[in-house]
Amino acid sequence: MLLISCPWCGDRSEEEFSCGGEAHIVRPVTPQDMDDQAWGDYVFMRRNEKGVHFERWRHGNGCGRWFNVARSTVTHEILAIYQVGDDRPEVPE
Amino acid sequence: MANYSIFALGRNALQRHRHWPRVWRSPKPRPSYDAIIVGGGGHGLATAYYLAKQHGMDNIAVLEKGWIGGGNTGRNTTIVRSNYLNPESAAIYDHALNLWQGLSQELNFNVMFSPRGVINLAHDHHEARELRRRIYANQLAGVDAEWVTPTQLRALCPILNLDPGMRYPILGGTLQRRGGVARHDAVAWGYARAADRLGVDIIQNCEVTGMTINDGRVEGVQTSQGEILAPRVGVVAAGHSSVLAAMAGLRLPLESHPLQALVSEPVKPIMPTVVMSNKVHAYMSQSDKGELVIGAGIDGYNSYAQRGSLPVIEETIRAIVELFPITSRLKMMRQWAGIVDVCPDASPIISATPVEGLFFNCGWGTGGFKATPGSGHLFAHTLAKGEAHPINAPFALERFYSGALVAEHGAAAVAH
Amino acid sequence: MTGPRHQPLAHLALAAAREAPRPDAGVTLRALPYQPSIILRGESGDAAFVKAFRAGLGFDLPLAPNHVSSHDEITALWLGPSEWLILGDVGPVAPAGQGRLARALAGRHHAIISQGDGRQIIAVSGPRARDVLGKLCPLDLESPDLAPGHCARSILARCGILLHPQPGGAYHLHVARSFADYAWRVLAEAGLEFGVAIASGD
Amino acid sequence: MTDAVHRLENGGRIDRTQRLSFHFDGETMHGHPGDTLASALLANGVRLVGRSFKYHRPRGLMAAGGEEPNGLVRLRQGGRAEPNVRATEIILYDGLVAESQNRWPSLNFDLGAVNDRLSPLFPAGFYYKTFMWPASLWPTYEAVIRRMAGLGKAAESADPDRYEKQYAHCDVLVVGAGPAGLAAAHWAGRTGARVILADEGAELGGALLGNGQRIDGRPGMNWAAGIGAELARAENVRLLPRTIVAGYYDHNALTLLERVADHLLQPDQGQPRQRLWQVRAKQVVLATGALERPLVLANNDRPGVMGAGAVQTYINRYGVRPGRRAVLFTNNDSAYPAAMDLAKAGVAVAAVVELRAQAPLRYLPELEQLGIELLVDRAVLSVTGRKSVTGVQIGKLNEAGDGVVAGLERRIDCDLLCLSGGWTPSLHLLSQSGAGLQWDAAQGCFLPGPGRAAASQAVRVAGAANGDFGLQDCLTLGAEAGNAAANDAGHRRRGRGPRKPAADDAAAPLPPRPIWSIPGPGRNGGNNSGSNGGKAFVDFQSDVTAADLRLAAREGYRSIEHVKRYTTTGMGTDQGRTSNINALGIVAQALDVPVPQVGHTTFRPPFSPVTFGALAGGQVGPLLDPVRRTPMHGWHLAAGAVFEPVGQWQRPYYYPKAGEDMAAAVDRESLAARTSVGLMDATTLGKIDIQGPDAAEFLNRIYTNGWKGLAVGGCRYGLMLGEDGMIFDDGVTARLGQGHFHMTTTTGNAGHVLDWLESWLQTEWPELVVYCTSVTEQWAVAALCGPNARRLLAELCPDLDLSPAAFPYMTWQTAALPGVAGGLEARIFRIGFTGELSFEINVPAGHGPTLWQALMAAGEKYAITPFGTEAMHVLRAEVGFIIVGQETDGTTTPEDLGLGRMVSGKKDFLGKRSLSRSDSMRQDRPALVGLLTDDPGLRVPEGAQLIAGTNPAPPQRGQGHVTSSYHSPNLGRTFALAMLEGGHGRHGEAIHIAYDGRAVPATVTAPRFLDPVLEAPERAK
Ligand SMILES: Cc1cc2nc3c(=O)[nH]c(=O)nc-3n(C[C@H](O)[C@H](O)[C@H](O)COP(=O)(O)OP(=O)(O)OC[C@H]3O[C@@H](n4cnc5c(N)ncnc54)[C@H](O)[C@@H]3O)c2cc1C
Ligand SMILES: NC(=O)c1ccc[n+]([C@@H]2O[C@H](COP(=O)([O-])OP(=O)(O)OC[C@H]3O[C@@H](n4cnc5c(N)ncnc54)[C@H](O)[C@@H]3O)[C@@H](O)[C@H]2O)c1
Ligand SMILES: Cc1cc2nc3c(=O)[nH]c(=O)nc-3n(C[C@H](O)[C@H](O)[C@H](O)COP(=O)(O)O)c2cc1C
Ligand SMILES: [Zn+2]
Repeated sequence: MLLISCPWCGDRSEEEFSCGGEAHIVRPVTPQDMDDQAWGDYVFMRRNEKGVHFERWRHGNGCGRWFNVARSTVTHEILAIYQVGDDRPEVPE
Repeated sequence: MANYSIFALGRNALQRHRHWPRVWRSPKPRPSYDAIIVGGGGHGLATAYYLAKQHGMDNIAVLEKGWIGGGNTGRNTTIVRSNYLNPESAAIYDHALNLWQGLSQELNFNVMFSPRGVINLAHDHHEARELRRRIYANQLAGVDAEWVTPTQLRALCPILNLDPGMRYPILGGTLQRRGGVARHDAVAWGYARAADRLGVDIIQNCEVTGMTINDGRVEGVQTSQGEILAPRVGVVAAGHSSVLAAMAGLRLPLESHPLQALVSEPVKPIMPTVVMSNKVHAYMSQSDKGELVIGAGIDGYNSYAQRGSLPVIEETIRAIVELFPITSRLKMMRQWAGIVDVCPDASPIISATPVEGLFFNCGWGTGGFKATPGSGHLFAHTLAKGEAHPINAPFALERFYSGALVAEHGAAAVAH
Repeated sequence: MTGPRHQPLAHLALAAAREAPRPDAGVTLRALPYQPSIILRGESGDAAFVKAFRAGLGFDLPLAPNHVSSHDEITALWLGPSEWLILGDVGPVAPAGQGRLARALAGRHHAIISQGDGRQIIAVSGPRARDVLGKLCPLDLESPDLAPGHCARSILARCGILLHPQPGGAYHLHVARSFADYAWRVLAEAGLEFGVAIASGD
Repeated sequence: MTDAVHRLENGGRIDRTQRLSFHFDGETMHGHPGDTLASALLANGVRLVGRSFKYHRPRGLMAAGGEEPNGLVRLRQGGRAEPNVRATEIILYDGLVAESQNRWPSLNFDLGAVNDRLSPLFPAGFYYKTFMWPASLWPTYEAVIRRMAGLGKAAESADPDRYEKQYAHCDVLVVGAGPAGLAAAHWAGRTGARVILADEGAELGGALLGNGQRIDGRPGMNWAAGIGAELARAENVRLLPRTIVAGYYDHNALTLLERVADHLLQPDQGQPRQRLWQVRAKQVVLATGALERPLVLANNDRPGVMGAGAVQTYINRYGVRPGRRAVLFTNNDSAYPAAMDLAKAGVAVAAVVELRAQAPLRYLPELEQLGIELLVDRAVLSVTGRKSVTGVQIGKLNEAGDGVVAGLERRIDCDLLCLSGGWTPSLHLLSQSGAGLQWDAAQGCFLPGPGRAAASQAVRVAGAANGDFGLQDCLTLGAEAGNAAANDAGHRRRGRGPRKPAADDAAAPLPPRPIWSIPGPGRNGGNNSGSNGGKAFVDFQSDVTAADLRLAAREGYRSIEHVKRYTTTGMGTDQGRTSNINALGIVAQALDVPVPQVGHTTFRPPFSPVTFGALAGGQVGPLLDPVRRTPMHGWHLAAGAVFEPVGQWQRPYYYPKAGEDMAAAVDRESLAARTSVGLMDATTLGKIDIQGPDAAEFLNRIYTNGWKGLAVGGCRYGLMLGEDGMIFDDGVTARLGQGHFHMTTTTGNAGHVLDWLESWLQTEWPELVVYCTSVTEQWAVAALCGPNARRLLAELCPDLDLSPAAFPYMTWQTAALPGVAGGLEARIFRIGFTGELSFEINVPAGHGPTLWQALMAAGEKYAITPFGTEAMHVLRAEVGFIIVGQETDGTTTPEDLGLGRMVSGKKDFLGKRSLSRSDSMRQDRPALVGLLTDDPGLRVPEGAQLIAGTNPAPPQRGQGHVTSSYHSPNLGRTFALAMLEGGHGRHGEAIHIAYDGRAVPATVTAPRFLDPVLEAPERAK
């Protein structure tokens, strides 16, 4: 049961949040110019990192905000929490 | 002499069981093989068995990072059925189901396949409609499927709560009589033993850590026991598929999530069949040893930790107590998780890759145990021939680019 | 003026179930009557918006997460960095721009959305109020972050709530209208151990 | 007042002034408050308490705590019956009823015991090797196996008791209230930190309650009681006795099972039976103690073989004499105090058999004084007796301990054999936290390893759990751990700490001599089944012997995980608490590798089994899931509506009149809506208020069609796609103002759509200035529909011009309803889902019932007919409107539905690119069509398949399926919608519909059977 520190509300339990999967997947600006391969990569292909995973979470049963989390998918340790739009932070592997 | 039978058992009993042969060897890896299977789960071992048995390839190895069967094969709730919606899926799962039926004899290892029937419950009109659609589709595909009324359900599973006043009353369900459960560990062991007898090297504690790729062709793998060469590599690593893909510079349409399960303490038989419910999300069967085997859902985040979070278990148990009120005073004895490779269309991937000679069999997610024999059989064909068997052709990676997905969310929604 | 409103918990016939004061009850539940309220949207970082609010209602919008401020029958609860619940009558929402708050905020990017009919407030009080909530809600109710003057959105068993601690160890729970029945029932069930009293609605 | 034969006259923590009666296997016996069922049974001289899992061997109690492997009973009866409860954990209450398990016809005479004789045929994993021929007989074999297996019997009926959850947060959670845990809680509590102290026992004190140790010159149990009383008074400390800490999850979340009322005949009014605590602790101190291991030797499972520590506990805590003549067999120090306690309790101690070459000197004087014979460097090789121990065989082992130097040196008669095979620190929870364990060869056990899994798992271990077996260490290091944990949680003590307690015997015990299995007296010194001295059990509960483990290793199951699964060792309800280490040792020996190389199996929650009821908690039955009802629900109920669950909502399905069945009611309702006027409750549709200068641009990106051109006052139907190009929701959105929209969604998807909008706004397009707010609950919606709808509505809002010109289709207006609730203001949308002239009237939810009643009253002259979801479905299908989730299934594009015109070519929107992938453009994709069966009275089932020929026989590939199928009174026949491959071009084609082995002929049509009434003049009545 993760304890997630919402950038607004502070430490709250996993049940109040939902995970939105991998972060930093930028929607292409002109999808119509992409070939099927590139579009399929965007829609479906994932890094699915074993180790530090940069992912999106939403405090749905709270302030409703989305934010980014760097979390180890091996230990579940949360290594960083940062705003949507910010670059990936440096985190220890 | 090495065959298992009641006579062998008797003979060995007289010799105080001192002379049973080894189930499989523990060989050191050779420098090179004709083909390498990465992943010693049920699918990988079955692949090796059929490669040796049906394609005459005996210079092959299965590389397993831990102990064989220690992945999802060893931690799944063992439900076997083939009543999937799309004809492509019905074909692949039914191919497997047909193989299940003679598997103990084929392997000379009792995998305890127990076709005790699998029931999927409908709790509202929408579910009932979807389930009926599946029944009619299955009937056309030649997969046994029938609708069962609450009255029939009472006879099939007397402990089921059929009170029309329950929060989500049971309107009926589907029954696949040929479906059931099997002894999961035995599947891994049975295939391993049979493959070993055909000369396959099963190498445990051998983790693949890299791939040797030149000019777009795979030439071998790097492992914790050194480099091993092979012109063909088949990866069957379930939850770890993305990790292996990354070694080859590829990404897959997969996310790895913990999928949890639990067992109760052993009790005398109360559960003659398998019951699954999408709506309240739970499913349960009873093992031959007496525990109730209960499947929960996936945790909502990526993980390789083989541990899940408690709310998922609580949700499942709430549903179980609702569906089977007499279980309220039974106790959870152990809970655990496996790492499942969840695919966007809830269908597997059996596919060549942009790297020549490198093939993946993955994406079985929450429901691939049932496919073990079929998956191994088809993947062996794919590896041996270098091209897909017609049954697994629709399951290539290409579908994520063309859009020809095989959507099985309805049929696969409960994790099993 | 409009006629009487249908109360979300009317079907429970709470008035009839209302009991004489029970001194032994560990927890008392009360369904508060309808209160006008709106959701206010705007940006915490928009100084002009914040100022306009103050100008219109005479007090500061709480900008710190999970804080509450109030003045003259009007209470503002922080729901998110761009979202507040304003309890009390700040004037009609429609037609647009007519209410007191709307006039004050005119010209600033904001949104005002009527809410009063969409929610029910359940007051939970009594010596065991916190223990009862603790059976249903994962928040750390002993935390100073949940002293009166604060609020938090969270969950109560299977539904979302806005928790508004009151002086004296009581709580106001805001739930969406169609979840009110469920919230009431789970509270009543969780209180069984301590004895539940039902207080009159006003 | 002791009437039980084995009860001591004095001593123990039982109340001899009160007598409790209880029933075991139908026999009435007596005990006292303070007893467990186990102690009371022993006091009554009951030795045989159960039959073993596989061989049905007679079994007696071995332990005094939660590690008891044998004494599992079925407690209580009827709906309260609970199988597999450890007698050692059942607090005795008056009227207790328990039964032994896994025996037939009786405990004393169990036919299943034949398995023991046939055991040579049942070695580990035998079932993998047989039962394969003939294949057809497997189900028969399996049925027999199932009946033989499975320990206890479940309850026969539903559980009458309640369960609850409790969330809690604390600075320091201390697990275990032995000396270490008490000291930890004491010191942590003094800092002012919020402390929770949980122990599975009913009383605080842990080992002190049983082992006779003394602190500060007083009995240790008195010290514990003193600390306990102080902690109970402290406001910042919560004591949880009878509470098992069951699971250690991520980020220091732990679950605790509190047995609130299990010590009562039944729970008090309103009291939960058990409560599952979910504790989030800043810091955790594990003071969980250590478990004494049995020694593995031939017939070590005979009733009367017990743990030395357990025997001490029975004497000191329960005042029970567990035998008359005892032999103790030990490889460590702890049997000595036990021997002395036995002697003092009047048990004849025949001998202490010491496996080590030297006995601990400090105990020798007292031993001598008590006249107890000490046999050093000797072993008990086997046990005689069947239903009770009758004696032991003594011998001498070689130095390695794997062979017998002098077998059967001597036989000693006794009825009690106390084993102490060393101590296993209880590290289940630590291991669950993810921390590693480290093998300590000297102590012969695992100890906490360096480092932890994750920094957030802030945990310490103290006392015996940490390998500190001496009492003084437990006290001192426990206090330190508690203090440090509180400090780390941000709390510091002001002033001096509590007085430091001193153990009377401060010496730490000497290391044990770990010998994992004692060679048998037979020729080969083996422990095999059969004649060679009898079975030597490792896992008593799963009936796993040393021979089974060796067989597994021989057969090539080399990983300890394989051994576990092949032999089932450690897989019972005790999860191998007393057996795992012995099993490891034996396997290591068999494989000839050091123990750490074998490793240990994974510790998983729960530490001790947790009731399903407690895991389910209070939200069961009617509280399983919220039931959401609209404000008009009471009216529907009174009108006799039958309800349909849609998501969590209850919606009127149809309103049967007296004597009407569903079909008749639905026909009547659908007819009324097309011929006069019908009224439907549409409140459940999702509603989202969207405001901001970029609102139109936002909708442009979300929906497939264009939104910028929509005039204020207008409404538009929209389709939302996922990025995969597949439809995921639809609905009508109205433009309330230049930057203000009111979106509607399907009932089931309301939450998902809002999440979807928010995720794009917040994460991808933060530059868009838009706010989305759910207003689903704010509005009640009554949908008025039918040719008389306009006339009726005009009566309610006389000031509103309802003419088609002034209020055209797909527009909305606000209007006051002067006659309703004192001039209610409503938003009226001229939209509808039935293809009939309709108005959807939105009012604040609290006024919904008033509006509804006003409409019903005003509509009386038009015979206004309330209609439910089924009639609505018929009506919409007649005009070919789709339902997301019924016509679509997550694989459907707009083009598939013939809605290609709704896909804008000009702009990008979510999912657009996916529509031009090769598969999305295939001509033979399933497409929406209508179907008319040749037999107009035949209504085919939804889900039925469309086939090419006339023969429904498998195997064949279907061409599509029926998505909707109804009888229409308006058409005077049945009709259906379907998804058919290449369907757009197949109108007019004959086709067959297959289901249940039938093939029904039908004609493919356009998916529209009636034209919707849009701006057309009202149809004459
Ligand atoms: C809790 C749970 C319940 C389930 N219930 C059901 C069910 O009821 N019915 C059903 O049909 N399916 C079920 N499943 C799914 C099913 O278990 C899997 O789909 C199936 O077992 C996958 O088999 P596999 O052989 O592909 O994978 P695995 O058995 O996981 O084998 C993959 C192997 O690859 C190894 N490996 C990984 N990386 C490397 C590397 N780098 N080098 C070497 N080896 C590596 C792993 O150690 C592992 O042993 C369930 C799964 C779980 C977790
Ligand atoms: N002579 C020896 O060799 C030897 C060996 C071991 C222990 N001991 C003695 O035993 C005592 C050890 O003291 P201690 O405080 O470390 O341990 P303890 O055994 O006294 O106390 C541990 C307590 O934790 C409880 N517990 C364990 N797991 C639990 C769980 N998951 N949930 C709830 N409760 C749980 C137990 O019921 C027990 O009450 C000392 O007196 C020590 O001298 C002696
Ligand atoms: C079908 C099935 C039945 C199981 N039955 C038991 C059981 O009776 N006792 C037990 O301790 N574990 C049982 N387990 C769980 C295993 O002990 C183990 O938890 C699981 O294989 C995952 O491995 P791990 O916990 O070692 O990671 C069972 C697992 C499965 C898949
Ligand atoms: Zn938040």
